[in-house]
Amino acid sequence: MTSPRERPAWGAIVPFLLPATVFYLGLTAYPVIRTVWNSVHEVLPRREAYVGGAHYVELWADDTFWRAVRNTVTWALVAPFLEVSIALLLALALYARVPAARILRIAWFTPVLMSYVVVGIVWMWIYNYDWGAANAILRAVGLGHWAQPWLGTTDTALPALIVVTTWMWTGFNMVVLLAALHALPTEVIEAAELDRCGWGAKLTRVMVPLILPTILNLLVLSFVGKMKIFDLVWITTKGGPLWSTETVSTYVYKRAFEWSTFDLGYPSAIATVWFVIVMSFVAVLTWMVRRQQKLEY
Amino acid sequence: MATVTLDRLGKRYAGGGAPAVQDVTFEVAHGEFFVLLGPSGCGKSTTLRMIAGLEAITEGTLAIDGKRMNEVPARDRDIAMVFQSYALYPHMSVYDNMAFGLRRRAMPKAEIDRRVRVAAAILGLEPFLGRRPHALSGGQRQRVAVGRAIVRDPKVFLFDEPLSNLDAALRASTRQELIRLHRRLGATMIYVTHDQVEAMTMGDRICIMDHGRVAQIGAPLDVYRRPATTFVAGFLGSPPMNLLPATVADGRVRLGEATLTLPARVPEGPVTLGVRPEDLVPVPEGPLRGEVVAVEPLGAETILSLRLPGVERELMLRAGRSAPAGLGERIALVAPHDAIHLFDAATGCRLT
Amino acid sequence: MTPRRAMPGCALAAVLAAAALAAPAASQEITLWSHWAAEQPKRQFIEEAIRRFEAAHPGVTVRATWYEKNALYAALRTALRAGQGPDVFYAEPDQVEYVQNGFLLDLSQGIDWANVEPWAREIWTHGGKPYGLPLEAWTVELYVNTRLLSELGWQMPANLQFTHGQLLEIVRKARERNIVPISAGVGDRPFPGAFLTHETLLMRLGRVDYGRLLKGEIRWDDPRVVESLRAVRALVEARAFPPGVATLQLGQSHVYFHTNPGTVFFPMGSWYTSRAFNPPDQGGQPADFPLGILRMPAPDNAACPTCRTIAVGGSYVINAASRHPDKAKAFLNAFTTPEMGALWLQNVMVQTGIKADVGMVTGPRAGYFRDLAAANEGSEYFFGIPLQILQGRARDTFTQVVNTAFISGQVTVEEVVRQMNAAMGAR
Amino acid sequence: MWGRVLARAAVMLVIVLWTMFAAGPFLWVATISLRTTSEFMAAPYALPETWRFDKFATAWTGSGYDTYFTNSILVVFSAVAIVTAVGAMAAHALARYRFPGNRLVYLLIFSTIVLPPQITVIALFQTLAKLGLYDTRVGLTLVYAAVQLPLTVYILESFFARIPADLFDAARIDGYSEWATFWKVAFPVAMPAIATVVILNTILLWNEFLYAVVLIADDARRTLPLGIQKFMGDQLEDYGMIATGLMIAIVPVVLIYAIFSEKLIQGMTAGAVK
Repeated sequence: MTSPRERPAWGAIVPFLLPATVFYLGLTAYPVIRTVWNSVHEVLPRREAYVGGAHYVELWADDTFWRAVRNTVTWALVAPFLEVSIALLLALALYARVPAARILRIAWFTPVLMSYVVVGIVWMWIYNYDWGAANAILRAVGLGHWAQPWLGTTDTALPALIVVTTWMWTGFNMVVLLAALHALPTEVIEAAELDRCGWGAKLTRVMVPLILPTILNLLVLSFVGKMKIFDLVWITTKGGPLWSTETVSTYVYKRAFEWSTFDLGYPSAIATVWFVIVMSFVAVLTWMVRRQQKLEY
Repeated sequence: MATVTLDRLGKRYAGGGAPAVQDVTFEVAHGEFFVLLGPSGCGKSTTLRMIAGLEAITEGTLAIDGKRMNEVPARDRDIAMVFQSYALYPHMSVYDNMAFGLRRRAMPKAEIDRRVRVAAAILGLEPFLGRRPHALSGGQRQRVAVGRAIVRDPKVFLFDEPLSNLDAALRASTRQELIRLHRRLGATMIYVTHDQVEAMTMGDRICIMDHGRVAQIGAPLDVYRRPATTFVAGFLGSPPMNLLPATVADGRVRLGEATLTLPARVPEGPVTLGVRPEDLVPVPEGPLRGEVVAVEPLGAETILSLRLPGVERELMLRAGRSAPAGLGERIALVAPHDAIHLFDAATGCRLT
Repeated sequence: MTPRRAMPGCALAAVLAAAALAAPAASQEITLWSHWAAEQPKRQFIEEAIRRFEAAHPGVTVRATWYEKNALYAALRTALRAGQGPDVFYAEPDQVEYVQNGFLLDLSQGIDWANVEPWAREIWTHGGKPYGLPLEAWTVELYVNTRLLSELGWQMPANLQFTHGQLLEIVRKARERNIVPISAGVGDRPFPGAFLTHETLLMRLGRVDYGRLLKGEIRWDDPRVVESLRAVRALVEARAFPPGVATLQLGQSHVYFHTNPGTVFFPMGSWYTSRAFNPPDQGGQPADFPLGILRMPAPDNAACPTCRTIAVGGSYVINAASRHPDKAKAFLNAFTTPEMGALWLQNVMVQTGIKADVGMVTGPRAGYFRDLAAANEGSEYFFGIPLQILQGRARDTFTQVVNTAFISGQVTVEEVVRQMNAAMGAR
Repeated sequence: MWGRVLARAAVMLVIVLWTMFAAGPFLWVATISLRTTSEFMAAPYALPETWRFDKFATAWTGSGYDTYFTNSILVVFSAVAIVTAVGAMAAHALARYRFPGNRLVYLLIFSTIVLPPQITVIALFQTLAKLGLYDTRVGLTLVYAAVQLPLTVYILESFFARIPADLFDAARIDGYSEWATFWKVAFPVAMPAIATVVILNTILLWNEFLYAVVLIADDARRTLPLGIQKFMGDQLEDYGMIATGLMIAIVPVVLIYAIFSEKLIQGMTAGAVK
């Protein structure tokens, strides 16, 4: 029983909110503004000069940047569907009352807890041409001619990394979907059974539509995560070969801290453009999810 | 122990709209058990919370022992409150729940311990002092909530529907316990409920509220016998008083095709006629004649519903163990003179 | 309000206190950040130099931290940018941006330059002032497993140089025998994949025109350039390099050459030794490894078949923000004696910018050093690898295209030409 | 009938394959971590013949993992303590009090969850450098606290909002100030949610790399992910030792997970399930 809340008791609210506000303004809001400010300046260690939109003009013609955008967006579009669809399959498998489901659920969730640094090194080994597990398995089943330096060719490097994120995140998505399945009202499924629905029909007509909001949320979550990706690429390929795995994050980092230019203005312009792109994607996706949910209920 | 005085107390929320409470005026005497009764949303809880200091008072004055309390924070009003949800701290033992309010007051440890043990003894909570609230039954939790109030030895106890989360049997016995507790402590208590049985059995006086206003204040039986408005009349009693549209003309009351003599002089025109179901007596030649449309045998009594010709609403009749007439039969009734209440048809106010 | 307010504050204070406790005592300590975490001989040499310096300068200590190169560079770029960093640190002459941004201390005074090779000093000179002490110098060599070579029916040529045509034949022969012909690894380095290409370009164009190519004065569609690239491309198409070359790392490529699985050739800087002469269980070559040293193969119509690249590698510089510049200079100056130069050669088996007498190298590895001298005899040197000359986008493109994609067979000659022309123009 | 058996077999096959895929890499690394590099190179997929647990001691002292581990503990635990206190206070204020701008503040903080880190990392670097907090554990700690603040507020706010208001009213009548009520009632009552965010933040920060690589330079102040990365270049041929290092980073996470798996899953999935 909640009572209508009191008129603002500022004496209590301010001390509670102040520390968070200081953190937020100082270490989140201010850096965002500062980055935008940077983006119209040349920011060298001993010199800062206003350059207007010059960085943005340069950015427009920067092939590597657009390559990075293409890679990142590809990743962010492909990975969510892989993760969520495999996760759905696995969740349904566990939902069908297999033995040891609890242990499997915990085991499958583990990869997501690992640092991308650890994951990156492990998968570099797995993809090693000479003794990596990927090629070892191919050779063992007589497909040795398919063996590849998976992270070393422009055709396979990005897909290989997408496999890594799928490996990492599918278990997470599975756990969420399983929870959503278990939260379904049993009457609905029983009703479907009474209606003599087959397993397939039950799935596509009843269960999936009911957990659709969760599925959409997971897709958005995964999408946003991939738009940020940095560590994995930095550890494994540094964006190579031939920029085929360059992401916006790695390019910003390269331009800010690895290229010998020392200018922080240009990478800030990249970051600013990317910030706008990501936020508009998120806004559109959120709007779509909301609309979808309105249709559902 | 103290008196609590409300003078034209009101509450208006910042958002605008109708005031949640207005013009509430009463005085609770020393040691009195005062009940605020009404349906949900009538403003009784808001009134109580204003007394407690949990809601700011926007109009009027609140005084305890004659001292203005409007601006005094809750902790300094020396009141204790028992919440509907009990509001027990889930992370503390029963003992700590009771001691929590005392610790704040820099009371010596020994005194805290004494008070907690006394309260626990009164309420039979000694075996549970070390338990957490989630390990208690509903009734035990309720007693802890009361105990938390008792240890404080406050001037005024406030109860906000403390029994509504209990099942029916437990509610009856706890009611008795609270009455005994009130006698034992002799404290001033203000008790909010929407349950008329609680109000009738526990209150020295009850205050019935409707739409943020006081409808009637009085001793339970007085209020029952002479409801001041149709609202009070309809709220108290189960089944409630029959309230039927009638007309006064020529010194008589016309109810559909029936005509009754006036119990008192009232102006002519449309009125609402009220008569309690238990006051209707079946007699062969009674003036109220109708057809039985429903029979509800309850064992100790039987409730009949009648349709009177020319009257839209059905009339309820409370009869003895056996029904005086069967379904579809016709029956004639009479009501004693002093059992007929007349209310203004427009305002609902008592005319007689 | 109540003292409870202090809770989050307390946590913060605890952090601050912990950090304060861990802060190093500053006074007379010189901090040194260096590459070569995994290169025992160089580390041992520097540690020896520190011991001697500390003995000669009581009260001054040098705290050295050893990094892997990429980690070092990443740490330095941010630390210097933030106005911090160690007193002395490892740098290579390609890092002109350090000079341009004023991060390095001018070393005109306080260093005994008479004991430094003039060309090595020249490489570190900007605006007439030297900024780095060139410890390491190196040449591009073609290391060879002589046993494998003779198994393939070839002998070491008398002038220690195959032609491209001969190399191609050996590559094909090796492939027939299921031997990987040439080891290389570019997974973590921006330069080793380009050795063969840029040495070919240098020999085909001659020193002057090669220099103009790297300055953007000669276009990459010049017929001589295209011809050189085709020569390398022919090797790539004959599967001269390991299939995993793009992901093989520098350290791994050493092992790939001498131990696992073993290749015929290994184009590498003459600092090959700093890894290969480690004990075998730390990635070094087997004790009885039949190592030979060749010049890079000569292309047809070479303008200068005796041309080769020499580069200054690991050098030490002083942070302009150092709080002990004089102590730091004294530390660097301790390297500039013929004894230290000889000690370097003796330990590391790589050339140095410090003047030293090659004849002073003795001991079990002396033979190696004679082979190196023989391969270098009569060479005309070009100073610096392309990475030390190119900047910005041109450098990034060179790394991605020539160093990695070209030798792993992922781009054609035409694509290299197009990308390099675009990148050089974009500069 | 046969159809049912077949379907069952297909489900089991999917489960077995995915389990191998999900767990295989870890098991492989675990075996490598107990073998020497030459043993590994001879047979990459063999089990250890001798279990070389001494490699852990070697990595711990010889490769600086003791330093990295200590740094990680120091930075992560301090940041988690700060973000828990600061985040809980803010979440409590947002959940409990109605005031103009309440939802705006909440929305601002919440939307930061999706903020790409690139947009802040450069300016954070500049800011910390100016404040003298660059390359310090304090600086990284504060940044970590700020980075995890939105998620913390988000999870805690929804929990605090479910604490019955009666509890606070009771504490008020019991005579406690808003501040004391928060620490003595709201905070302890929210312990389940607090525990969830503490575990979640610990794991996320334990694995954090981007901010660390930009804001920390000195080897003596590196956290574990940086420490591991440091060794993967030139020493990558020493697979045996690197695997040991990887296990040192993995084991604490797996331990926390083994103990608190339900809580952790609950925390990780809190944002996804509505």
